Amino acid sequence: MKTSYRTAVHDALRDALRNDPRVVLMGEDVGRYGGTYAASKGLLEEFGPERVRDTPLSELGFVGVGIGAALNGLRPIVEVMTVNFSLLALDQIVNTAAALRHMSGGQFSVPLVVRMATGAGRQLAAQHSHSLEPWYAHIPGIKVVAPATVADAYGMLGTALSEPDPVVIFEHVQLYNTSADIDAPAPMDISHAAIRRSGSDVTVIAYGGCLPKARDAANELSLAGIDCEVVDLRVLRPLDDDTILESVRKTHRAVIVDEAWRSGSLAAEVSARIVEGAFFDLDAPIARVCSAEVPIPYAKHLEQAALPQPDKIVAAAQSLFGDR
Amino acid sequence: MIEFKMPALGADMDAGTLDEWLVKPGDKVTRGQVVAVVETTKAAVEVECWHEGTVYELLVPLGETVEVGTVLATLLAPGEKAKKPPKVSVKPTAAAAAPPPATVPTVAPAAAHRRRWVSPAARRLAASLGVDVEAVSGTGPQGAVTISDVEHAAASAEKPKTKPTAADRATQMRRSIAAAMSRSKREIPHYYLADEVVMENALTWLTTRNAERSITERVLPAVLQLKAVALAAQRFGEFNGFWRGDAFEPAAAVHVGVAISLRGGGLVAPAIHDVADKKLDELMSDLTDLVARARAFSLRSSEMSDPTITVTNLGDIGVDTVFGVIYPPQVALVGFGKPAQRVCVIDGGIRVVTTLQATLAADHRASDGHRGALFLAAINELLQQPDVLEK
Amino acid sequence: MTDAELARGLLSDMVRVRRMEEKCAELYGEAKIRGFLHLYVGQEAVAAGSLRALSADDAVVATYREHAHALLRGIPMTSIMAEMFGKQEGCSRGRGGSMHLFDASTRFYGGNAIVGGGLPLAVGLALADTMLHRKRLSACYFGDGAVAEGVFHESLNMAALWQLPVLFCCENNFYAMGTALERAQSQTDLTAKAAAYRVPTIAVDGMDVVACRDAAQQGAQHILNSGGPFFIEFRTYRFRAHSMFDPELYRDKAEVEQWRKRDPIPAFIKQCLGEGTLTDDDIADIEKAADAEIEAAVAFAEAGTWENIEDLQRDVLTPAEEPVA
Amino acid sequence: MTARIDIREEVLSVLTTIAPEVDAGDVEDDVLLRDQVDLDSMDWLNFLVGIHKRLHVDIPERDYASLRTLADVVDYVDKHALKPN
Repeated sequence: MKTSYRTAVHDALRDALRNDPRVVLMGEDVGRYGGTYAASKGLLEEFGPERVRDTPLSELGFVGVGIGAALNGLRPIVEVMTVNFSLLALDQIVNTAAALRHMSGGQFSVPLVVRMATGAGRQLAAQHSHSLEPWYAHIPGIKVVAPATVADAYGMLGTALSEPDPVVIFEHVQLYNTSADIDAPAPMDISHAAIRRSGSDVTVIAYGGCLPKARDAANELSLAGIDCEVVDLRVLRPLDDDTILESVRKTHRAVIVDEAWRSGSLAAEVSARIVEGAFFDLDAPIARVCSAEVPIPYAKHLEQAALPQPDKIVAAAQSLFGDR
Repeated sequence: MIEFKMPALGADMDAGTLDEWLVKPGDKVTRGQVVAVVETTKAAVEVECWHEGTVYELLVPLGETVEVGTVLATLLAPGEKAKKPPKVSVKPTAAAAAPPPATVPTVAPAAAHRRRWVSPAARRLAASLGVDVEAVSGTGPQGAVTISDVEHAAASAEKPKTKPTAADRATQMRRSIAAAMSRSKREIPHYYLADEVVMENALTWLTTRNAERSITERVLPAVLQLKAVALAAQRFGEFNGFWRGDAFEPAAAVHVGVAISLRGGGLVAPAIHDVADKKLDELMSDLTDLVARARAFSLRSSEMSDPTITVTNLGDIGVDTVFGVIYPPQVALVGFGKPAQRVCVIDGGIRVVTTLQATLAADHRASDGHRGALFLAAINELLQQPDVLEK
Repeated sequence: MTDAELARGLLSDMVRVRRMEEKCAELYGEAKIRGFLHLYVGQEAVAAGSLRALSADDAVVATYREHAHALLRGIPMTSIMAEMFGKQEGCSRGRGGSMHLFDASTRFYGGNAIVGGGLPLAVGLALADTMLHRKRLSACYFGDGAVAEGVFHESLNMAALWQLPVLFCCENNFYAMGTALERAQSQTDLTAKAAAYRVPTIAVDGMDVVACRDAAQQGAQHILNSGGPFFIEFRTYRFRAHSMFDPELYRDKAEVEQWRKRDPIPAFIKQCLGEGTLTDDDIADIEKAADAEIEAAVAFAEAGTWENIEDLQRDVLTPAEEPVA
Repeated sequence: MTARIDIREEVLSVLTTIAPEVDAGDVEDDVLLRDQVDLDSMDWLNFLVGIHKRLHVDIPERDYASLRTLADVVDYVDKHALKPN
């Protein structure tokens, strides 16, 4: 049976709340409203307003509250609705959650999970469409994950909750309506990248909302005789260098797809690591497909033009083959 | 045993392809004899041998592209006896790895001093297969050599070679020029000087001289310029020679490279030898011959490899002043602009005379502006005395 | 201004907004308008009444529920509609959409889609006016949800501390998206929060357009006299969902029905007919004019053009040759 | 007239050996030749030497300056070559 990404997130939250009484879910409209993306529908009824807690629009405050609660025996899942609003809470995430263990000399770990939606594609314009997860991936002291599949949407949350340190989960808005057959939902690791498609000619590295686009591009490239290996980063911090480098050593070519802007992006980091770790295996320059360096515009055709698309990935991959 | 090696026919040449052997084992070779034709990015060049002897063994088969310095043939010095019978056809590269370095059909020789674009993985593979990447043509992004190019090269090592097409040559030449000029601008701290030269004396003298002659014996003003530069370069040795390693090596003779633009684009600057010692008529005939052969892509190795200083004359095209880019490893380039009537103050009076701008682009590592100014002044001075140039 | 003129103006403003918003809902269904669409239906009396108290060169900062404010400050409905269609004839060139209407010529500093984001902006506008000795005010519209943001408190504090001419217009529709006021606020009397920063306040029935006008006039007058800020809590209600994506699980239908009985437009019509300030013909004329305006606006938007994709990266930074205010 | 046409063809033939990229059909009679065709002083000299050899015309130094267009050269050849020596 098909399960949607949205349902997988929902079931993961429900099972987390069922399995561990210390788990609480808090955030804007997670309760009565059922979650902005309907991921927590029905949870208020099952677990009550103590454990499924609607917060005021006070992002800095309630993320900080989550940190305090995590320090003191709870296992909070804080939902910040979207990455754009998370900027209001950035101080608590960066200056407190990420730094606390280190600056306390290892005394205080923060077992906190922060979830948020990210990404563009729904014509929400320049204040609701950005992909700022590379900023989070810059910060030591947190783990950053980006489930791109239904199985990961379910399985990464539970694992994140079992971590002793803060984990930030990015769910791309365009993924909620995707669905897939999964057998029994199961915990998924949050330390490795995954090979989503095996191939020999070029490694296409993507994560989150770009993974389906990378897969589409790979299918199209296969018709042109280019056999793509698709790597899903899954974990944006710490990066799984081994999987990335092993794939590039095999294919000798890499295209990195990242919905964030190219300058200072995760794509830049991955690219640098490939050059550091597999330079002598490269048979072509590294190519990147990222968003145009512009705040995401409202008009649909402009928004689509600003974002990575399968045809751009195809073109980038083909450019690595010269005139063969 | 004398080793005859692939000569470096210019700063931008890394390798050459053997087009033709003009000798065979057992032939006697005299000093300066043309013994082979080598295809470079710029031209098919006749290569002279500067040793006297008897050809013992030809080591590089036709069509093979080899690096500069590779032994092409061995010669027995006069009186020398062979110690063992010659092998049939051995492959001689410096590295001499077990599998012979392969070459590829339709390969134009490697471009230039700009490092070729070879993917890191292709470079490593080539090393392990013993393939000379410099001889592999690239089909990857931006023409880079890729793994598959190296594999093809290794697989088709035995296939015969075909000559580069004109389009290949143009592309290769562009790359050569790009490489040499980039290297120049990257490495050479140029300084530039200019001086106005009154050409009245020289041109009047030349017109009179030409009036007495048939058109076939006529001499162009460019020849006076070449001679003046050569004579001045003899006196100012720091502009005549090469910067190699970290030091200037003065040249004994003055071989003036003449910048010759090719129809359809491209440029070569082959040398006229011993310019300072030649009379004007001889220089004129050398120049005519050189231009014709340059445009026919038929130059000799020594012409390509040993200019000690270069002269460029863009005055013909109508520009007033040319500031050149030095051709490494040379250290100076003299430019001449268009002769035109200009108002000058001469001996306290105002006169309309024909003048041109002479310029010097020089390597500041080898010389300084003060000496450069004196050098340029000497050229100017010589151009005022055409009869001195005649000698 | 006679009572009849004022009544006609207020009613016309509310009707224009109501009809435009209803048209937007329709167009959203046809996928002509996309993204988030937050409608103002039910709250018309607040914008219609309060904006009438402002002078032409006062500034307005609004939220993502700002179509009414944009229209009533004088942005033509044509360019608002074109913006929502994403056409380059739109007031933000199609770059902003429904949530980001901007217009420099009317000093409309836009729809801001980050809750509370407009508050400090308005304080800054007022700071500049004070320092540059201009006699004008900056009106800042925001919802009850914004009151929970830290920046609300920071902004009120600075406006009061530095005595800046800001008219804080809190449109309390009792829901921060889906969270009811009493579940988000320990103190539900929002004027008390402003009072804590020593900002003079008034609370007013946001369903009564005349009361809204009077309150805003009082606030504007206070600012003019004192130079310092003023805070108005408009108690109002939105009849439609928070946005087009909202299943409205958080409030009772009965509650919505109760408020609908207080719809500001029929209420004001009834009042005017009763007082004899307007006739049935006047009302019919107003509705007819609004319909014609909307028809023209939709036609304009339909006829608008899509910006060239080659221009995607324009307006990221200011070109060197462009003067900056 | 026939002679003139022949001369013109010969002159163009000399020109295209110097400048092979030139299409003889495109050369205009009354436009400065060195503006139409990329010829430096060496090319120009070779061109006139070619005329001299092919058409048996001597071109003394003093006449150099008067030869500027194709028509000039054709006229010059026409006048001087046909004269018995």
